[in-house]
Amino acid sequence: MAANNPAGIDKEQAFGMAATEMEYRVELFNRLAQTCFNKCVDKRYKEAELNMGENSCIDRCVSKYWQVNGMIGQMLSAGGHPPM
Amino acid sequence: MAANNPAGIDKEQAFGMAATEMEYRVELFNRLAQTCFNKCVDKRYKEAELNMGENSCIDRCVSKYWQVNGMIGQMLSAGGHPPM
Amino acid sequence: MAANNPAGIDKEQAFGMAATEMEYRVELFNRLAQTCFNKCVDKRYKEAELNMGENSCIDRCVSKYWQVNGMIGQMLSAGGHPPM
Amino acid sequence: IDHLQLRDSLRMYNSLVERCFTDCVDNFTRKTLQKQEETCVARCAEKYLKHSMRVGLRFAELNSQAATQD
Amino acid sequence: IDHLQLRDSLRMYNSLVERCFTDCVDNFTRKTLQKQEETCVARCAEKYLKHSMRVGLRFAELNSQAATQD
Amino acid sequence: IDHLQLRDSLRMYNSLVERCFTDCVDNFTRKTLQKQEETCVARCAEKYLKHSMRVGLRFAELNSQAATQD
Repeated sequence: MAANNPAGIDKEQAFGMAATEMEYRVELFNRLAQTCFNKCVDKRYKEAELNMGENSCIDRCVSKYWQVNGMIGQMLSAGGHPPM
Repeated sequence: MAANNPAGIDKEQAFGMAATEMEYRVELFNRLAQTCFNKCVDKRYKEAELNMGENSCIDRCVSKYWQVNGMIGQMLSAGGHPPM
Repeated sequence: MAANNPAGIDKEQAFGMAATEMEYRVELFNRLAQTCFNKCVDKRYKEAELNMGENSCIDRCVSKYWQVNGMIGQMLSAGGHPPM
Repeated sequence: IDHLQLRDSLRMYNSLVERCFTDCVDNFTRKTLQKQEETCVARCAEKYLKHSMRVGLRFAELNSQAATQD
Repeated sequence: IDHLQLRDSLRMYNSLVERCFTDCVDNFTRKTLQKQEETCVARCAEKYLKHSMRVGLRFAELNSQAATQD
Repeated sequence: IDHLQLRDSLRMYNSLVERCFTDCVDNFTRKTLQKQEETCVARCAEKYLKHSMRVGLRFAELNSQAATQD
């Protein structure tokens, strides 16, 4: 059936690619969130609010994580490596 | 084809939900097991048996983990948050 | 539709098994790589090369991880346990 | 797609529970949560959610900046 | 569903191997396991399996209690 | 299968980024990477990739030995 309808395959492949891309972003977000929580948040939990120091640490942490992500991405594509 | 048979879609969706639910429980179990192993079991492995202290620690650990799971679930639904 | 074509089911099942097997190997590889990186590589990153000590540590680490994997596999099948 | 989102929510829920349990519960002489453990878990969960929201906002900003540059 | 179960078993198998390797093997001056490392791995695996079974039992009890309350 | 491979590459990419960020970045008084953090990240990524390749080679050898013994 698919053989008679190549467009059908493309759709499925496109869907697969989009799902993979989304999975990648979700994982990037989760790792970033975990890592910045570890680096910035006081684990004694003396209060339920993030204080000012924690908030600005989080902002900078996200920004730096993003830069590291971009930097390594460039290294890999420049080196002619596939992503890994 | 699916458009002519809405019941077919529901079945697939129901299957997808059941798989997601099962995945959730498996992950809950795995995290609970890992966490309680870390909290309760002596890592020097002087013997192959769990001793009495380890066994009762495990039982209490499972019980408390279950309570924390329920407590956070309630917090989230009470706060009008979706699960996250 | 599948009911009229049992061969179709087998193919799908075989594909599912192969995917599961591949997933298992990928995960084995990833855990092994992470673990040996933790055990063998100096995290101060004073240079971009692996030195001789790191390289031979990695080779031995892979070899020992492989043995542990085999040993536990045998224990489980000998004990009549299913893999877990 | 919908149930992918549900799956991701449930994963984050699981990781929130694990994190707050690990950070707040260390005493296994009883089988029910003590008051102070409950307080700790509640604060931890709040903080974690606020943290997630903040990271989500910053992440979205960076994503949309990147999209504009393309 | 069957092969989901197989997948979960294989994942637990992988995590058992990683755990016991990490806890028991720390010497990389040779490329084969030493006797004492083998003993440690064997005990670790036994303990881990017994632990998993116990947790499984307790977990099932709590699940069925929760189901009764609904 | 192709997109399973893509997925695995992206996962390894994510874990490489997390590892090098965690090991190299610890100062959050500024929002851009410092020179020394960049150097550290670059070396870390190189080392990680070389490590992965070496492990991949050894792993393939062991796999093919195992296949021969069957």
